[in-house]
Amino acid sequence: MSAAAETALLRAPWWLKRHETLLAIILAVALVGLGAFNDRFLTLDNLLNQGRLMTEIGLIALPMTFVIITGGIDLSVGAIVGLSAVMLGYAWKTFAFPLPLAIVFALFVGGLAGFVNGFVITRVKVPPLIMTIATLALYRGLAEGVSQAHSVRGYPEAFYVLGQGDVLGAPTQLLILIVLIVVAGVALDRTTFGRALYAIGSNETAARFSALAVDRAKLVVYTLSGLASGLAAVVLVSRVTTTRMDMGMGYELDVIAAVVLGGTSIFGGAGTIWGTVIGLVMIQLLKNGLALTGVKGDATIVVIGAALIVSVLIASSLQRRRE
Amino acid sequence: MNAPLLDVRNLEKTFPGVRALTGVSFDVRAGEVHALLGENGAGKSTLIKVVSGVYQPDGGEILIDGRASRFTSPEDAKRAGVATIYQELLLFPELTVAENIFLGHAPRAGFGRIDWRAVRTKAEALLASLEIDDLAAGQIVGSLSVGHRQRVEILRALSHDARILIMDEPTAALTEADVTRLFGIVRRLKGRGVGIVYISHRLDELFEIADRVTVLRDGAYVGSRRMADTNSAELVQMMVGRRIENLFPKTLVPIGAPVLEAQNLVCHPMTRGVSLTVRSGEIVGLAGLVGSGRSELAQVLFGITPAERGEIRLQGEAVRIDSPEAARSRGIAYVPEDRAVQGLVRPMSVLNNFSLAALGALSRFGFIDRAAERRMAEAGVKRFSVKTSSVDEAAGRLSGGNQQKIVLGKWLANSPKLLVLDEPTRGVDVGAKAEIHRLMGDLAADGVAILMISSELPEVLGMSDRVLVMREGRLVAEFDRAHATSEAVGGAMMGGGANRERAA
Amino acid sequence: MKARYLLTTAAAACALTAFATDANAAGKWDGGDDLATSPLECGTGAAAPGAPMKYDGGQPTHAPNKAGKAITVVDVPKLIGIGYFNATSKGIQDAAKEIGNVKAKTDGPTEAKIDEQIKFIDNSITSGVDGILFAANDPVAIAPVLKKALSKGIHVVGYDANATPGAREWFVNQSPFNGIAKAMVDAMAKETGEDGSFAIVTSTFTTPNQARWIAEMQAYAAKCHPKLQWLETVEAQEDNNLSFNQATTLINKYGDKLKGLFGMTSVATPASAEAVTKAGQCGKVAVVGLATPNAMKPYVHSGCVKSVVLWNPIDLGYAATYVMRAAVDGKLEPGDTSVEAGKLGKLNVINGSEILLGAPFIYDKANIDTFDF
Amino acid sequence: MTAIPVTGAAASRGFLRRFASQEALLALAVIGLAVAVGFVNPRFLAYRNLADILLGNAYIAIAAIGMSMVIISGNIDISVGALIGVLATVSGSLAVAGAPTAVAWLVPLALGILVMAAQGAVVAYLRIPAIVVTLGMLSILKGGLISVTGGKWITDLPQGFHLADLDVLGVPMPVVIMVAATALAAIWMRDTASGRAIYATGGNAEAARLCGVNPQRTVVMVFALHGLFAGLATLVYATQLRVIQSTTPSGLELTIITASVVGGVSILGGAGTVVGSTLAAILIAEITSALVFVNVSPYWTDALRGGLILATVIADIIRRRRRAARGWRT
Repeated sequence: MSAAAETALLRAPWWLKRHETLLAIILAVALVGLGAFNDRFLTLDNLLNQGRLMTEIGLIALPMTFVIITGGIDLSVGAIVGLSAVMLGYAWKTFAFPLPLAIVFALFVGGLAGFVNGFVITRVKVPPLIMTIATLALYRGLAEGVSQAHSVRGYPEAFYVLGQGDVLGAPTQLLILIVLIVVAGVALDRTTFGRALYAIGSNETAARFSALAVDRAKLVVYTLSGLASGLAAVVLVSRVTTTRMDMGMGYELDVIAAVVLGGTSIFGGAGTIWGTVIGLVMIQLLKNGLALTGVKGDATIVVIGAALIVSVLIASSLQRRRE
Repeated sequence: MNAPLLDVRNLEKTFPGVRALTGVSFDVRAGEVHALLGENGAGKSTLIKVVSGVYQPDGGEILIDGRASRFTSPEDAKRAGVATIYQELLLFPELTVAENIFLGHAPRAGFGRIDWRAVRTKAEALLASLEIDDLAAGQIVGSLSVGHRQRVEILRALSHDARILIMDEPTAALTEADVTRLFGIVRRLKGRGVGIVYISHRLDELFEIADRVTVLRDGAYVGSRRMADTNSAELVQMMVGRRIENLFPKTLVPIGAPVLEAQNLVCHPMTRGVSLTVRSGEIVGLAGLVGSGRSELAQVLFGITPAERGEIRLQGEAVRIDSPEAARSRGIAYVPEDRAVQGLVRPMSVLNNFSLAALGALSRFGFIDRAAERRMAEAGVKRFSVKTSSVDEAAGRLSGGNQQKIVLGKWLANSPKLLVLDEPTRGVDVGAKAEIHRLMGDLAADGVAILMISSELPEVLGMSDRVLVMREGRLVAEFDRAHATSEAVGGAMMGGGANRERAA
Repeated sequence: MKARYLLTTAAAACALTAFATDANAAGKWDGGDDLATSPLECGTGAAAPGAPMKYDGGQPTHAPNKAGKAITVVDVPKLIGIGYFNATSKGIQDAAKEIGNVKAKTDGPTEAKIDEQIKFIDNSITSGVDGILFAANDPVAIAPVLKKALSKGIHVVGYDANATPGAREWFVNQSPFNGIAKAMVDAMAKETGEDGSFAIVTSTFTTPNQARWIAEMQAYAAKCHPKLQWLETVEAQEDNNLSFNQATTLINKYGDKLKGLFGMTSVATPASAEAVTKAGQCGKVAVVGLATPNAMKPYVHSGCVKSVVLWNPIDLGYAATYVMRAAVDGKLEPGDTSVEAGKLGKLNVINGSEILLGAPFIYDKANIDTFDF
Repeated sequence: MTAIPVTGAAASRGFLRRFASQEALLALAVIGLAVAVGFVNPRFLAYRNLADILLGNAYIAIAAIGMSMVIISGNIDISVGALIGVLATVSGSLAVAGAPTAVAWLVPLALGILVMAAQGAVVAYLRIPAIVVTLGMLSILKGGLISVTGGKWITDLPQGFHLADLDVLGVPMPVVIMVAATALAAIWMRDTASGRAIYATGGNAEAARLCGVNPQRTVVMVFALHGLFAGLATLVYATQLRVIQSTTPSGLELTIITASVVGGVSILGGAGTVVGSTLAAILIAEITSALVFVNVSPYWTDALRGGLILATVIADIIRRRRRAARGWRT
């Protein structure tokens, strides 16, 4: 285990809370500031709409938090989104599956892709970064091969409820995300599974010697990562009404940015779902708020990049001052 | 008379909230081994870190050859001839022996290039000078045993022409044989006029190798003695401030039915057909050299490397132990050898470490009952008298002995039937050691079957009802308590005797 | 251990052979979409006007009446930071300045990603613009957000890359797909001879415009130049060096058999020309493609490239802005057959709700220096 | 003595041989693949094609040298693709603006060193994980480049600017730079104290510190060198074609990292060589080209390339694991 993870966790009770509080304060200040510039920013409509737009990244960020807490990483999530989306269209159109079955099939493919990652990582002991960098290329390639670069369109209207409709006045997928946030948060904080993830990320050998099912937990985590990517694919297809093999390209970096900004240690052993959610919301609303204030897209990217570095810098320097 | 090589006077060191050292003085002369003794947390580590330039002292002075010196970094100290060999050996596993020795000051050829031929020749010369013949300059360090790695560290210190060598618990991880070889090296260094600061918990060792001893307690200087003028009882009293009557409080308890019966266990490459029985209430000592397959056997029993062949019966029932989870559910507990790596999740709190192996019992439908978890940890802290400010403290911040109590404690929460202890008191101070031994006795009295691996022969002999000796992956000898003498057991470990001898 | 590597290599070879198909089959293009093709007549005959269609665009609901008033328009191209869309953006600004009461801004994703583009459009809707100009990364995926814009009373006009008609009011069509295809294939046949063989370097198989063009090219070639041999099509993203490498690979693979290369993007075409130049194949391998003039000047001047097909993207952006203004002012309504577009004069409505910019333009040695974009 | 551990036999080999074997296997794969593809399509083995594969991908191999150093030191960099885009733009803009060719070539090198050294300093002294710093920098460079240039292509580059068109004794410059950079870096990393410090820092930073190696300074140095190699890669990348795109080549960082890890650089730090990463870059380029030559359906090329990379990585890991000592301690 790395020394950095150790220091990170030695401070855990203090700095975890602190990082999130700090982030939440930065977020609140930014919101109020941007809101003052533009009266269309802090409206329920806009906020709910932003919730709709960030759902896919959010869905993947939840298990990515798990993965990173175990000290791993999954770079193949974007490619799994593409593969699952293609499989959804393929099953529906070519296999003529009924749509619900096609959705289940897409989720299954996503889960399977994640399972393959986890299986090779735990059995062959390929480092996660290497494994998922390789499957990033492989899964995207499979998506292209299976789809033959064809888009699938013309899904039944009812399907669009998921990606474009509202339930109880809020975007359908946002409600799904909120439910899953709560589930993931409770699972990480309150269950033996969550505890095992922290133990694995802090000291995998000790976790194994404490009779924790280390390999099984890792397998589950990567499978969940694939499954969530599959779900994100279904939501995305429903939102944009079409299937393309290049869907989800580059998602991995957006997801990791949200998780890391939320205070999860890239070395493993520390992090929370709540932090990830704040990180996610922060990036999304920063982008949106800046856009509404008239900042152009390229400049917004610069701001996001700087915000990522600066906020992690502030959090860790505060942490160091405590020492 | 010459000034001492190293003279430490009235050293003071304060960390925020803690006075780590107060008024500590000692000196080391050329060709002398000066021991530092004290319980964990007594300030030995801080002291050597100050002397070796890792920390700067807040008061007092350090004299090298009678001249006051200030080290602002370990390099400074090294330049002044002070080298330190830490407990956790600081080597580069991917690199060769020769390269590890000369890393940072390798001989150069033209254009700043490293002269690999010279590196190798000089490393071989160093090896030869200490008559180390079982180590080659080209070996990859990652593949070496602990004893060998330590020799590499010593060679590295010598390559700097160190005149003062600080050794922090050099024998903690060594087998008897390696200890003997280490002492040979230490005597050779003495002969060359090197001054050695030697830290160890093993009193018998100090009487063998040290010339003088300085005892610390709670960061303060207690006193110095010539080894020839003192005895263990006095030193222990100086260390703990009270008398400890018996280091091995072995109580005889009735021995019951077999708990573990293993038949012909095989796990390539280090477990080659082992059969053994451990009964309820019995403490079985497992002796052997490092590399004899003791820890590997323990890991087979605990399912980390499941047996490829053979049979395990627990309380008469044939079971398959193919994972640690299976072992735990069958009532087997394993306190591993390497506390920092295998035993403890150091950044996690005491609370979470205590519950780690018992999460299943503490949870319902996968949800942890936090109140019960806290109750359990607090009860554990009390029962094992773990010294910690709160159960929320990170376990890694506790002293070695307290860490070991947590590792032990987390397994006892499961009420195991078979307890496998691998070096249960390594790196643990005298007081905690006695507590752990007492605990073992209590557990045996409660009917737990205990298999104890130890490299410390007195511990094996003092605590065991029966002693098994392992060599090259097989059990080669068995002694009952009455016949287990250090000569007999030691001889069997080294391979002196015939095949499996039974002295009954 | 070495055996393992050999095994890997052997397995690789097996896999390669398993996936290998014969060259002609690999060359077959079955398109990135499933739309029907409509190849034009062979020869030099002008494009036959399609049968008049009923207006099939969408209309904004409760759009505030801003006729003659100042409006703000946002332009969301496929991506920003490439020469082509810099040119359309310039055209938009030119027109806005000329018209006077239009304030236009270009903002879009840095990579041609549909979900990023949707977010930009969504933000524009929220910030309350009067009109949205777009060039779609995906005609279907972009439709929901455009429909949302229409439903908020925002005028929506597309250019360069269309959306499903119901999701926008008008689309400014630089040139019909089949027109471009005809120009490209005719140019190729002229340079390589009727029995030449060619390969294609494109961005990705899923890029809608490129996929349509290739499909139309295939149909037109089959109809009018049946002896032209279609070797294969490779992907090269929008990446200069990758395009160069892919073109080089094709040249090396086919040797003398390769008579021509099509570049389907403004990146692929100059890179293919560079590959041909570097390989010393100028005059032996023809390069025909879509490109912007500045990048092609060296190759056109050196004679390595005879003809570059393109419309004027500045005019395209310019026309789109005029169409937007006309739509807001009520001067262009469903059923109209033409629209005034400043210096471009009167542009015709085709296919129900598309405004035709004109025929594709062929740059050559004589005129390329008159353009700077 | 009997106490010598079981792995003695395997471990007694020197590190030179050990590393050499890793590289030999990659070389074997490069040759084996060429021969296998040559059977299917002999044109693949034409000198011209093999040379073009090297020429067209030399910049990836050059950048992978620096990336390997960064990974060996226990870090990672995902901003390098964006940096190369920025440096290419700077270099091209200078050339077009009439700066002397030497300036147009040297400024990107200096700027590369500067940007990377700054990132290295943040990683080393402020102790922010490299993946966070470089992820942020990726955004900054990417967005910043478009903000400043608007993505306007740089054309009309002066003829003298095209470094990649030069040759040394008939060997094209990109190959010269690739080979020279690899050889120099390999010798430096193997045979100098500062080079060995990279392995020490990545292998065990704490131990390195106590050996008189300054791990922080080493990390900054490694990043600075990585910047230098990124600059060199830029020179090849930017001067090969007549046009500079002024955008950040998307996904280039992943290609470079892939070359490094396929080359046997341990992602956990402390092991690997740059000869391996250069061979791996060549192998990957060769696979890409081979897939076209054997008429793989273009839809399936990416999947196959991914599969082959995965197979290589898994085979290498299994091979290493067999070699490594058994047991829990390493």
